[in-house]
Amino acid sequence: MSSSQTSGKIFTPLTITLIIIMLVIGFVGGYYASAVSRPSAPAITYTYSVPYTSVATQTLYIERTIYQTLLTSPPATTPTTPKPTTPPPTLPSEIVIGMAVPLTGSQGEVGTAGFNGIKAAIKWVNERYGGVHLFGKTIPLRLVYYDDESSKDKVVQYTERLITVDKVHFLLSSYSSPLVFAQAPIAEKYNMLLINWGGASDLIHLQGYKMIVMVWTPASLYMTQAIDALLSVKKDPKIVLIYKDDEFNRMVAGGVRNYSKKLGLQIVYDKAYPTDIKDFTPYLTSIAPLKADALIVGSHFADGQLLTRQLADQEIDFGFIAMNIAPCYTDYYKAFGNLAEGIICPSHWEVGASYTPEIASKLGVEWFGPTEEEFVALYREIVKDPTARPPYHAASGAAAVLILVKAIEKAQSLDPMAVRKVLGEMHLITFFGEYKIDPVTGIQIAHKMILVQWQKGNLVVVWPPEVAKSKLVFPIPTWAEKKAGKQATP
Amino acid sequence: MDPGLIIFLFLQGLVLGSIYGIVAVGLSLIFGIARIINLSHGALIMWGAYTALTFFVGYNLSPLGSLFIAIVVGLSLGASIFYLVLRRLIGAHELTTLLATFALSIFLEEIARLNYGLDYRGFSWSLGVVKIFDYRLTYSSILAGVIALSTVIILTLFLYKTRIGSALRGVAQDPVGAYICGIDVNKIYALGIGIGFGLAMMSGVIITMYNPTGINPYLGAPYLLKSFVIVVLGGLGSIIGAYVGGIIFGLAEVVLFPLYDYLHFHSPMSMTLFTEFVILLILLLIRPYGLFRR
Amino acid sequence: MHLLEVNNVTKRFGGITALKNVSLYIDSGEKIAIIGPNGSGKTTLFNVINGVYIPEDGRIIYMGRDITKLSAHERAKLGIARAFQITRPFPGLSVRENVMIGALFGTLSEKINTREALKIADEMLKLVGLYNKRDELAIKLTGPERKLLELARALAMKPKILLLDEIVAGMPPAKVDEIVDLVKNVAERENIAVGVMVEHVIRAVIRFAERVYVLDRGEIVLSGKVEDVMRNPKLREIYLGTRFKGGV
Amino acid sequence: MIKGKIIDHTSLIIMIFSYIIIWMLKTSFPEYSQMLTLLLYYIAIAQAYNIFLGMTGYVDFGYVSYFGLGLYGMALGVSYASQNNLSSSEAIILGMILSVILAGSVAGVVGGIALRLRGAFFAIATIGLSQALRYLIEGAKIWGGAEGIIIAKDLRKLFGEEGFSYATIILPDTGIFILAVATGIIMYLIRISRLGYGLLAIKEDEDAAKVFGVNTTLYKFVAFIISAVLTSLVGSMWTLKVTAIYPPESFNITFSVEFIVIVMLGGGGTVLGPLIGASIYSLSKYYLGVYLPGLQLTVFSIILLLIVLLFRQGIVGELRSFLYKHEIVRKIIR
Repeated sequence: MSSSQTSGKIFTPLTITLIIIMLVIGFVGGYYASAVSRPSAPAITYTYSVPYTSVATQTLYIERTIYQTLLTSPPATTPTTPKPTTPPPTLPSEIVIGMAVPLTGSQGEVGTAGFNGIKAAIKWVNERYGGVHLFGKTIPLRLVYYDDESSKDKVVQYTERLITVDKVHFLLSSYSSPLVFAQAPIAEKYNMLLINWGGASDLIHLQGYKMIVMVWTPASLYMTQAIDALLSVKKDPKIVLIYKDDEFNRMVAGGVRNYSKKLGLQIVYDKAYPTDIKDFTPYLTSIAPLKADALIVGSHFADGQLLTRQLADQEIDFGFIAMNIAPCYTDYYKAFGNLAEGIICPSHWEVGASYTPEIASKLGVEWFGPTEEEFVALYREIVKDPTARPPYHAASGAAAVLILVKAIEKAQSLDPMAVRKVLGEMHLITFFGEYKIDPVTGIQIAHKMILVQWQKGNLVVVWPPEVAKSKLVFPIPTWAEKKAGKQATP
Repeated sequence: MDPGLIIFLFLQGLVLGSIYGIVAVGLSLIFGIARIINLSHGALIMWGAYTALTFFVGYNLSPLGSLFIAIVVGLSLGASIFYLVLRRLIGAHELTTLLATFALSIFLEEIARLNYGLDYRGFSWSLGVVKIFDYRLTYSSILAGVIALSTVIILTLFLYKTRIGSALRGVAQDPVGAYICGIDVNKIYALGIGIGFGLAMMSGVIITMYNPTGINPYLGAPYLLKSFVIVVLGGLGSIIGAYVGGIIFGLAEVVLFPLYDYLHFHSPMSMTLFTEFVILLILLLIRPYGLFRR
Repeated sequence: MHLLEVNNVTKRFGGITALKNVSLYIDSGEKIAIIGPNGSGKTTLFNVINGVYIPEDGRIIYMGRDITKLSAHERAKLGIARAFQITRPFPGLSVRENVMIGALFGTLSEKINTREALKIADEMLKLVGLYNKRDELAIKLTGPERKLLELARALAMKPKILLLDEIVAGMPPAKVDEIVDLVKNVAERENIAVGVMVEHVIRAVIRFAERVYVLDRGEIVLSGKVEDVMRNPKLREIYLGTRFKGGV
Repeated sequence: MIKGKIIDHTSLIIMIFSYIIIWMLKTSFPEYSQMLTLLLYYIAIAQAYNIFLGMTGYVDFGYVSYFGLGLYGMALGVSYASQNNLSSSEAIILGMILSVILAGSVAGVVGGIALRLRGAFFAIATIGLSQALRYLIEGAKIWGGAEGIIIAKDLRKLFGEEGFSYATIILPDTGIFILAVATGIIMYLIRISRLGYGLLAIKEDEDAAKVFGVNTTLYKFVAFIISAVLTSLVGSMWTLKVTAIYPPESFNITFSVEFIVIVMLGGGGTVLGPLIGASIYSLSKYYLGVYLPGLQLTVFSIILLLIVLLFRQGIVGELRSFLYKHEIVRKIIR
């Protein structure tokens, strides 16, 4: 190394020129490009309401915000292949469902949960239900899957392999929005139906894809229920919103922002944090003096846990804490014990969110699939753990299978186009909740989030009131009280 | 801004920086002695965190006890990995050992995944808090900082005051010369890599003392990335440099954040991290080989 | 005008002064020797001349042009070639490619393409007697062969000045004569000035050089015709003196 | 530019022949076309990186930045074109130009600053770059910030409903193939040229190279820029395939490591190395994923370790120096 002295010229004319060019391009180009590339969001959004019949008898309205850009882009046409009336000469001996799913990598945990739910649902269809009823026969389902390692390269490869080599009849999506984005063009190319149970971003469905159907509630509606719940106990609350800077949580935060603006609520702090955050203390010191009533967090696993830990250490109290994903898992309570009391998690479904055939018949909507107890039992068989508690990702995966099976039966066809058409019109209730999509974009419009809260060591459904098993605890015990052993008791 | 907050943030920055520092020290040490860029450092940190978790949940052993287990396991793991794999690669191009440690890191992560699953685990270990004006600092995180600092001091004393320490430094300077002087170079390499691995696993335990949650098989990657940068900042191969680099990073995080928060940046923490990297690049312009290296 | 002039050059490393006010010159086609005990600054002097180090003080004039601030590769293009004391072949390349790199980046660099460079390389290898080993990897050569490779690589640059750093150290006497004759012939044929640096093999110097500089602790203490310097008692003192101080 | 006996250029012929075979496989087995495209993608990036890493021996951990800037260049170009009603071909060309400008200028700055460092120092110093870019984009919210850029709809608008498959599959696949061939040829031309010999000399012994007249600073810089620009072009094609890009993935350091692994697996500085390395890496990962889903990485790490122990200079590199005495080997394996 000693002789490197002579090469020590830093600011040669070349580097200086390049640095200047770089700065100019970086700032001017960056500013300009950011101005053009941002989706023209709130200024020209168009809101419409979809009449929505809730689980209970009264009719609610779900707010949908669709970007203007979608409306001006060429309208996607609903596939209109005529339904075959006669059975094809040879029916396959089994219906093959394909899936590239992250079993390892950053999305591994959730991917695995969904994967197990899907296996449980397939088991139900094959063993309890007897198989798919098609032209008077019953045909079993078979799942072909690959581990996509949470990587875009792999998901592209395996999606094509599933379609072309394994010749699957239908595809289930991967988990997480970026991966679904990557596989969508491939599915579209082969006109393959893709049931999206894992990518919550609304934007996937606003790109003009015709063959993607969403199972669960889109991200922008994740936290709106939480705000409703908050309003039911506290007038004019001061809200603190922090969220992880990723596609999913950005949509969640956007939903909260729009909804509270509409209701005239006050968000006193609204900041994002990077995905690999290691310390929340700076955020907390900014938040603490605001003395807000509610904390809404768009989080995943590690960051959600870290935030809880540091909130408890700093003893920054809120009457209402709602947090994505992390608290919905039992690991959360295992890690925090009593400190988890009172934390609220918005969820697509939880054990105890009693959607039953009775509710379905009361609403006059068709019921399909196992009951909740059946599903939980099957899930426990699959994961070989008699106490396992399926998270909502598992239920969502299972619902994808059930919806697909029902649509095949209704269409009496294995043609993806025909099934897609049926999916656009179908209205169904499974144990996961309601299913109905916007026929053009494939966005879910009927499924509704629920809120669950940790109360006395259990995750209890507290919202909406129709399906609630317990009352919402507000304000939740302070951190000091929780450390002393106080629990959230309704 | 009230003075209490400033003092609190300063202390918090010191604690955090101290942890960043100890995470980086192992990496720097292994490079200094054996010229190996240890890409498996992150995986070892993750194993340290799992050690703390396993012993806390299974045997109710506090992370303080796990520290010693982690060091012993790390030492023996490092030495055996050296004799099994790395010994054959000493003297090869730096890239070759890079590949080997990359493979090792995948292997370690996969073993953890198969063993523990992908759940984000955590445990509650609390020693109470100390109040600094209106803010609180947990004793466990202060302890983590103090242990990190004392480890660095002990390590420095070990390297500069003992016979084995000087043998380690000798090998780091000139393996051939050390060999001629009658030092068993292979043993010293094994020891050095063992200490590096031990430090990595130990820093995993220290991380759980600061934050006992979010433990999963991919825990180590962000720490590895950060320690790379810290190590360059301090001067690759320098123990004290790595530690001081960590402190600089920790302080920068708490000092810059309020600024960007005040300026209403969308994600102030991202801008803070960005500024840290810019500081690094500027420093490289002035001192290409880091703060603590000539 | 001299081909190369070194005027009052000083080079320090930290607190140590490796060269102190050193001045010397070489004329075109002339052969000089620089001798001195170990640690006297000879290698540093060569490094300063060919641009590995930039001196703190003093100037280096080459063909009437001040090259003090030029970097090593620019000086190489101007015709200053160098063979290292501790041989530094490019180990992963073949012998032929090693020499070819010399030709490609030497004084001819802009005028020839790789094929012509290959021709020059073969020519040089024949000259030094390594042609048979042209396709070996350089790392597989023996010590003396590496010295020859150094020489061939330096000659392939078609230099105007050739700086030979301990080129004959550690060689059997017969071989030394052979190499010295070889260098002498080539140098005379192509009008190359040669600066040779030796420590102990004084015999080679006497056969070869026209003038001698004696370097001790970074300073030129003696210079002049070979015979004069050899007879000077001070030379003996320098060598013996250092030996008695115990420095090897 | 290429003269001399045909046998001297065997490695180039082998390489082009392999590309043709891959392309023929791709057209005759459409069910494997994505797998083969991915193989070509790995080859193209490895070959581009080889120009810098393989030839000079400098490791750049921040190399993914240039790939990421390529992604961003194309995404920005496409969304700009879509909003300004440019034609589809203008959009693609604009995207590629932006990619090249972005990657080239950033590589220029980084090269100017960091190329003074050597070995591991350079390697680790460059890590900061990719992260700085990522956090800048996220924190300052330029280029859409963490929202990333989603271009599926823009592509639909530019290419029309029918052209969408063409834009997201056929066009990028062909582009990646062309880039794979182009980077291979460029690499070969560099390898046999003055630049190549200079770079090899730098790799072997930088100080000596300088003394023998190699303008090391310039040569390293040139190789760095060429390499970065080629990588960014591959990135720009990749954007069209994934249709949505986000900063954390675009600047993920794991990709850098992956690229390094591929180059070193085949043998840095060899013309055929990236071809072999990418094939082994990509195919073994693919088939392990097919036959051992869930366990593929465990097995893969062991295979990787064995290859490292058995072939210290990479497969092609090790073969070449092992069989160097044989003239035919020297000519075929480069």
